[in-house]
Amino acid sequence: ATSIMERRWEAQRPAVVLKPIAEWEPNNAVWGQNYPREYERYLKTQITDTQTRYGGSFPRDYLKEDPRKVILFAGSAFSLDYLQARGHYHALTDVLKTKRIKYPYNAGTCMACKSTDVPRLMSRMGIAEFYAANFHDLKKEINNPIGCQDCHDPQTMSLRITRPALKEAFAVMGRDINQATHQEMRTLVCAQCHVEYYFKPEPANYLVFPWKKGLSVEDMIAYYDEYNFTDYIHTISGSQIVKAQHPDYELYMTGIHAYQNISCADCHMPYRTEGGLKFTDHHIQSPLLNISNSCAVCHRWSEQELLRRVEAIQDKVQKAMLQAEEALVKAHFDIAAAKKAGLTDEELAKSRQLVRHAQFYWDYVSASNGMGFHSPQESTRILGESLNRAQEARLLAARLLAKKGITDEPQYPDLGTVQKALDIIESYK
Amino acid sequence: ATSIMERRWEAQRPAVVLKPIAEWEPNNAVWGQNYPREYERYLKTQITDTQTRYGGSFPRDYLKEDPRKVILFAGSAFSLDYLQARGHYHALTDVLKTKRIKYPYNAGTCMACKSTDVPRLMSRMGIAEFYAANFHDLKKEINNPIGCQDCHDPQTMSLRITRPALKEAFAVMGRDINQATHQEMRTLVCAQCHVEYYFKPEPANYLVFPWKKGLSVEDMIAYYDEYNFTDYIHTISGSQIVKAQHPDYELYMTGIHAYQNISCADCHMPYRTEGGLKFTDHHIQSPLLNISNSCAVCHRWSEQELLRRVEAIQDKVQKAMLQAEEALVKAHFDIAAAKKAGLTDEELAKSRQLVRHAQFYWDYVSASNGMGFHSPQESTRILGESLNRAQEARLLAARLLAKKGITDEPQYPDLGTVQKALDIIESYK
Amino acid sequence: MKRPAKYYSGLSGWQQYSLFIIGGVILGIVVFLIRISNAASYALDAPETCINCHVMNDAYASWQRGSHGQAAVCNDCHVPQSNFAAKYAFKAKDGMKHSYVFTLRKEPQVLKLSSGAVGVIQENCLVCHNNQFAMIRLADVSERTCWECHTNIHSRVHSLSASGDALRPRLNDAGLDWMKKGFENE
Ligand code: HEC
Ligand code: HEC
Ligand code: HEC
Ligand code: HEC
Ligand code: HEC
Ligand code: HEC
Ligand code: HEC
Ligand code: HEC
Ligand code: HEC
Ligand code: HEC
Ligand code: HEC
Ligand code: HEC
Ligand code: HEC
Ligand code: HEC
Ligand SMILES: [Ca+2]
Ligand SMILES: [Ca+2]
Repeated sequence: ATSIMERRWEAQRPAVVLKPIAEWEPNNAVWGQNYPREYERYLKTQITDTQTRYGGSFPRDYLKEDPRKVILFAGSAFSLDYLQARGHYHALTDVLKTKRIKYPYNAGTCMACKSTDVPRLMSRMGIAEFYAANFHDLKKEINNPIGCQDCHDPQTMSLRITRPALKEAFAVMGRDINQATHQEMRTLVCAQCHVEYYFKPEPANYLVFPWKKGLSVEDMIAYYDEYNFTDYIHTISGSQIVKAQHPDYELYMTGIHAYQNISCADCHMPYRTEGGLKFTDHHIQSPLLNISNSCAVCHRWSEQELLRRVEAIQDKVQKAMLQAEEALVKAHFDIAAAKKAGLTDEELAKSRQLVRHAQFYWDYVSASNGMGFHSPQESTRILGESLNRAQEARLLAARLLAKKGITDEPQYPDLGTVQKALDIIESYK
Repeated sequence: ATSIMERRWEAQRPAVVLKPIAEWEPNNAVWGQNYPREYERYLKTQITDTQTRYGGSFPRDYLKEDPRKVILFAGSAFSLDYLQARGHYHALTDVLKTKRIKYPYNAGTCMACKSTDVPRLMSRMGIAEFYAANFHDLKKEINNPIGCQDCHDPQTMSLRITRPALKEAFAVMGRDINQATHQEMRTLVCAQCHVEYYFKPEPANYLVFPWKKGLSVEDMIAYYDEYNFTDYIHTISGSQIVKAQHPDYELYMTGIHAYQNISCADCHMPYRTEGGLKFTDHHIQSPLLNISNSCAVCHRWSEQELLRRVEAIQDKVQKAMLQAEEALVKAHFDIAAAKKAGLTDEELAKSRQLVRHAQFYWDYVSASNGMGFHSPQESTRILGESLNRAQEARLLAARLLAKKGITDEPQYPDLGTVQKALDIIESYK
Repeated sequence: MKRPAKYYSGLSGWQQYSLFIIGGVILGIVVFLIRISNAASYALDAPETCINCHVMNDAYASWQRGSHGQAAVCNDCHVPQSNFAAKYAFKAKDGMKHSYVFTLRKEPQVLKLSSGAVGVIQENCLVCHNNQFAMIRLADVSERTCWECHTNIHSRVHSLSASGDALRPRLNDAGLDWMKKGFENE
């Protein structure tokens, strides 16, 4: 009973601030002195050995798991190195070691979402200057992975937007991000990074979220078409590809949880109560590793039931994804065969345009994290649209090939391993 | 404690019953004397002027709304007359007047799901004999539309299965329907009729639900392939088509509501209170016409929010459905063109098989009521599978046509009205 | 699929009475503890009793703002109403378990009804709402609970952290006055 009494006081204990935090403090450990609970949990994002069916914190190798992806990214560095995200603690290490970084110059923009040093540097250098800087120069000033500074105001600890790209994207849509509610902020801090982006050429490598026409896959590709933006020319088919990058926020926005105003933090950072103190779990990870705190707050089903449902949803998305992928890979080879048979770029333009779209639709889901769970129906719908475009491209190519007297289906190569796929690409260079 | 409750129910029930009901009483008005509240609400299923975006009780004309359906059903009576379901009260009238009934003989099976006279006749004649009888003979003994007798035991008023086909289908799956829980019964009474079925040739026109391998679309078409079952040969493409008919229960079973044990009755027969008395609303209709009782007790969102969400789900399903439909219609014409160009049935077999499957997948969603709401993700997934098969069939056809020197896309006719579509079919006869 | 919702069949008579006695004895002997933990209030039905433990705060807040804040108190639903002995035996068993878990800080973040509790509550819904035809039929059913549809009894969201502290009424001070002074001096 003594302890019952003690624990009653717990509920009334005020939080004490030990030490003011400097405006641009990048060091998470410094913040951690004041907020040890949050910091301790944050440190858990170091863990890299958890695994769920489609996620978890181990560095899953997308290319090895499915070498056809190597083909789809032929012409881009994603065909060389593409891992699934792991914890925030590793963000800096991982961007430093990825083969996607170019030498001797790489856009500074690649640092924009990887470190708490970024807001400080941007405020010192200027935004456009930061993006235009050489990544390899910035490295010297960047030492801390993603952390407190990225999401919090050091004075009040309230959430704040530290990345200009999101503010600017809102402004372009005619919205003022300062009007966001508290609940929206619990999503928007994530939307600073977990979104589709591209580097605008002018001002140099300027980070932009392509939301001007809207967040849907249809709106985005229409935007890229209007600006005639292309990430790379596909080595095999010659199509102008836009690589989608983690449109997590955008896909989530079409789902039932966003519709019901459930934020990223509700699932990925559920509240915890320890000793009567309520705090936010800063161990950001797959919620499937913490179902009882994360989902069961709202869903009174058993953990098993929740897990089974999520996996059933994801299995369907994966099946639809692989189906679209199959058609897409073949479409690249079909167009290549047509090219080889002597068809002109003009004659091939329509198929290539279809493939450009098909691949962006596919990638909108594929590059999104969570294997479609964030919006189950929209994911399978988008994959159907992707499939249709890929198959239409193949039909056009087949008819063109026929014009040159080729009526058999092209031979599709064995893509059993990453190396085989890379060799194939080499042969098309 | 369970038995205390049972006794309470027993104690209260006789107080309400004025007049015992005969074992096979088909007349709803007679039942209504004892249960006026349920009967009055049941009578509301006469209403036929309500309308929602995709449903409602008015007799929506599927063919007029989308004349391409006429083409898809070329070779079957569904191309002549195909309306959306309306209230149970009209079931008998509607089956009597549909152009799908043949003269002078039509299988008695067509009566199986339309009247409360059926259980009585089956118990008198025998099950196989009922199915084998001539519809036009049965008519004389059948006077009452769907009603109380179809779902209730007249003595206890508890739910019971009156249609042998469902019992038999459970037995084939190795399940005993008598073990169903009360909550399951609130779905299974509907699953007596709202399911995919076919007429087994032996014993003559025997009603069977094709669930032996399972309820999924994959399982069903595998079943039909194994039994080599075909509803009709498609007039245009010569494919062997299986028409799917309202697999409402099957599609629902893959959805989140079934997963959470929500029954058909929960949404379509929500509780209603009148004068402090809570009873089951027997006005079975679109729940969107009664959102506040039907959805809002579980989902405490506004009616507007619920409606918007349902419509958003349905819009996506419709879009995917029309996309698959477009490919499917073209596939029929592509195969016809190949046939005309002199390709043999053997050469065309593979495309036709693909079209058979594509159309069954499409119809599994299209013929299901509710425009996919019962299982949003599964609906768009299935439509993607349909699309893929239709496009693969077109690719094969294009390559075959090329072999005959035809490299242009076939000309697709104008299908603007039902009449135009019918004329096209005529030209292929 | 659903959590098993067997009716709370009660402990056997023997268990009921011995639990009742043990519970009583414990409460009877440790007078000091009773005073400092407001234990006397546990024998009564006031909802404030339950929030002696802050672990119950969310349940309290959501009850108070739910549809029954004005209609029923915790024990109307959570304790068997069938007879005096059953009621207090259940309370004693429950109370002991709760204090044990709470004191050892073993409480989970998201509480769930124990399987025994489900039937007790379902029965209690009927105690008040028994005069309606269809509900009696529903009550025959052990696989489905009223609150599967009526999700607003507490609220949609269940978690120790779900309700802000502000929703919790101030309790009488716990402990003895001199103890409080002692702490204030620190
Ligand atoms: C309703 C709960 C919910 C919401 C809201 C939600 N997520 Fe998720 N998220 C999940 C689930 C479940 C997974 C799948 C995890 C798995 O497969 O292991 C997931 C996966 C992820 C992953 C991949 C995790 C891994 O293990 O690799 C990322 C990144 C992610 N979500 C980010 C976000 C962002 C950003 C938002 C908001 C824009 C968001 N999520 C909103 C539940 C949610
Ligand atoms: C400053 C940019 C940034 C912000 C803000 C951000 N993320 Fe991330 N997130 C990343 C990066 C980069 C990674 C990948 C790190 C790596 O793999 O090296 C990542 C990884 C993740 C993962 C994968 C973890 C795992 O174990 O697989 C999840 C889940 C996630 N983020 C969720 C969130 C949520 C939820 C928010 C907001 C509350 C958020 N992120 C805010 C950039 C960010
Ligand atoms: C708008 C924010 C943003 C920008 C700009 C950005 N990233 Fe990321 N990056 C993320 C997020 C969010 C993740 C984690 C989610 C994921 O991997 O899907 C991530 C993950 C990564 C990872 C770890 C997983 C992997 O793919 O191997 C690497 C490496 C990486 N980024 C490199 C880069 C490079 C190189 C650039 C510049 C071309 C870049 N990032 C630009 C937000 C960004
Ligand atoms: C990726 C975004 C993100 C990062 C990184 C992050 N936080 Fe948070 N933090 C949040 C969110 C979201 C909340 C919940 C805010 C709310 O709802 O008011 C939160 C809440 C808090 C709070 C308020 C009390 C609580 O627990 O709810 C503190 C204190 C805090 N964070 C400290 C830190 C510290 C210290 C770090 C670095 C170790 C950090 N945060 C890193 C997103 C982040
Ligand atoms: C803060 C509340 C909240 C949290 C946390 C939450 N959900 Fe939900 N979830 C909802 C709401 C609200 C709906 C919409 C249906 C409804 O109103 O009940 C929903 C719907 C769902 C559905 C049905 C959607 C479908 O298409 O099948 C699934 C599955 C689901 N959630 C799984 C999860 C999982 C898994 C998690 C944890 C990773 C989770 N939810 C976390 C509130 C939540
Ligand atoms: C979660 C609620 C829910 C469940 C459970 C449910 N339905 Fe529905 N049903 C709906 C909604 C919503 C619609 C769409 C109505 C509309 O578009 O107007 C619908 C439409 C229908 C329609 C077409 C109605 C019309 O207006 O033409 C039929 C028939 C139907 N459902 C039968 C069933 C059967 C049989 C089951 C069980 C196997 C079932 N439903 C289970 C909600 C439900
Ligand atoms: C004996 C067969 C049978 C049973 C049992 C049955 N139905 Fe029907 N149902 C039909 C037929 C036939 C129609 C179409 C009637 C017509 O259009 O003439 C129909 C129509 C409907 C409609 C469309 C109403 C509208 O207004 O558009 C709904 C909704 C519906 N049924 C739901 C259910 C539900 C829910 C159950 C179980 C509680 C059920 N049905 C049981 C055969 C049945
Ligand atoms: C297994 C039960 C079952 C059998 C057998 C059955 N029906 Fe139906 N019928 C239904 C259900 C359920 C509906 C309402 C749902 C719908 O229309 O999708 C319906 C609706 C109808 C309708 C009204 C809507 C429309 O399509 O125009 C007609 C007419 C009809 N059936 C005729 C027939 C004929 C003719 C046969 C025999 C070839 C037949 N039915 C066999 C269950 C059945
Ligand atoms: C299509 C199926 C169906 C038809 C037709 C039908 N009922 Fe019901 N009835 C139900 C269902 C489902 C329940 C709910 C049973 C339960 O949950 O115990 C029910 C419940 C009842 C009850 C119990 C009290 C209540 O309201 O919950 C009575 C009495 C009743 N029906 C009378 C009738 C009468 C009279 C008719 C004819 C006018 C009729 N029913 C037609 C399906 C049907
Ligand atoms: C399948 C869903 C469902 C279940 C299970 C259910 N109810 Fe209801 N209940 C409803 C609906 C729907 C209404 C609203 C009726 C109306 O507003 O006309 C309602 C209304 C009520 C009302 C308000 C009546 C009035 O006079 O306004 C009470 C009290 C009630 N239910 C108690 C219960 C109890 C007690 C149980 C368990 C024995 C229970 N319910 C089980 C759906 C359900
Ligand atoms: C008896 C309870 C109950 C009834 C009645 C009910 N639902 Fe649900 N609904 C649920 C449950 C349970 C879920 C799963 C998520 C969860 O656990 O909250 C769900 C999920 C949903 C979802 C999320 C699925 C998605 O993919 O977006 C929607 C939308 C929905 N319901 C709409 C409706 C509509 C519309 C109606 C009425 C026609 C209805 N529901 C009737 C209990 C119910
Ligand atoms: C001594 C502190 C304390 C008090 C006082 C207390 N509880 Fe609890 N209660 C707990 C803890 C700790 C748990 C979590 C137990 C577990 O999940 O193992 C809990 C769980 C519960 C549960 C869910 C688990 C179950 O057993 O079904 C209910 C219901 C409950 N309490 C009701 C009450 C009511 C009603 C009162 C007042 C009469 C009350 N509690 C007073 C500490 C307390
Ligand atoms: C009208 C009946 C009723 C009253 C009054 C009531 N409860 Fe509950 N309680 C329930 C039901 C029903 C559940 C199960 C909720 C669920 O599982 O979704 C529950 C669940 C709980 C739980 C388990 C955790 C949870 O959130 O599901 C706790 C703890 C609890 N109640 C405590 C209390 C306390 C404390 C009070 C009074 C302050 C109280 N209850 C008043 C009916 C009631
Ligand atoms: C001590 C008596 C009592 C108990 C026990 C009780 N109720 Fe009630 N309930 C009431 C009273 C009184 C009202 C009317 C409240 C009002 O009108 O404001 C009510 C109203 C309701 C309503 C209508 C208001 C609403 O929420 O929509 C529902 C539903 C309901 N109760 C369900 C339940 C359920 C479910 C349980 C068991 C978990 C339960 N009740 C237990 C006394 C009780
Ligand atoms: Ca991961
Ligand atoms: Ca209708």
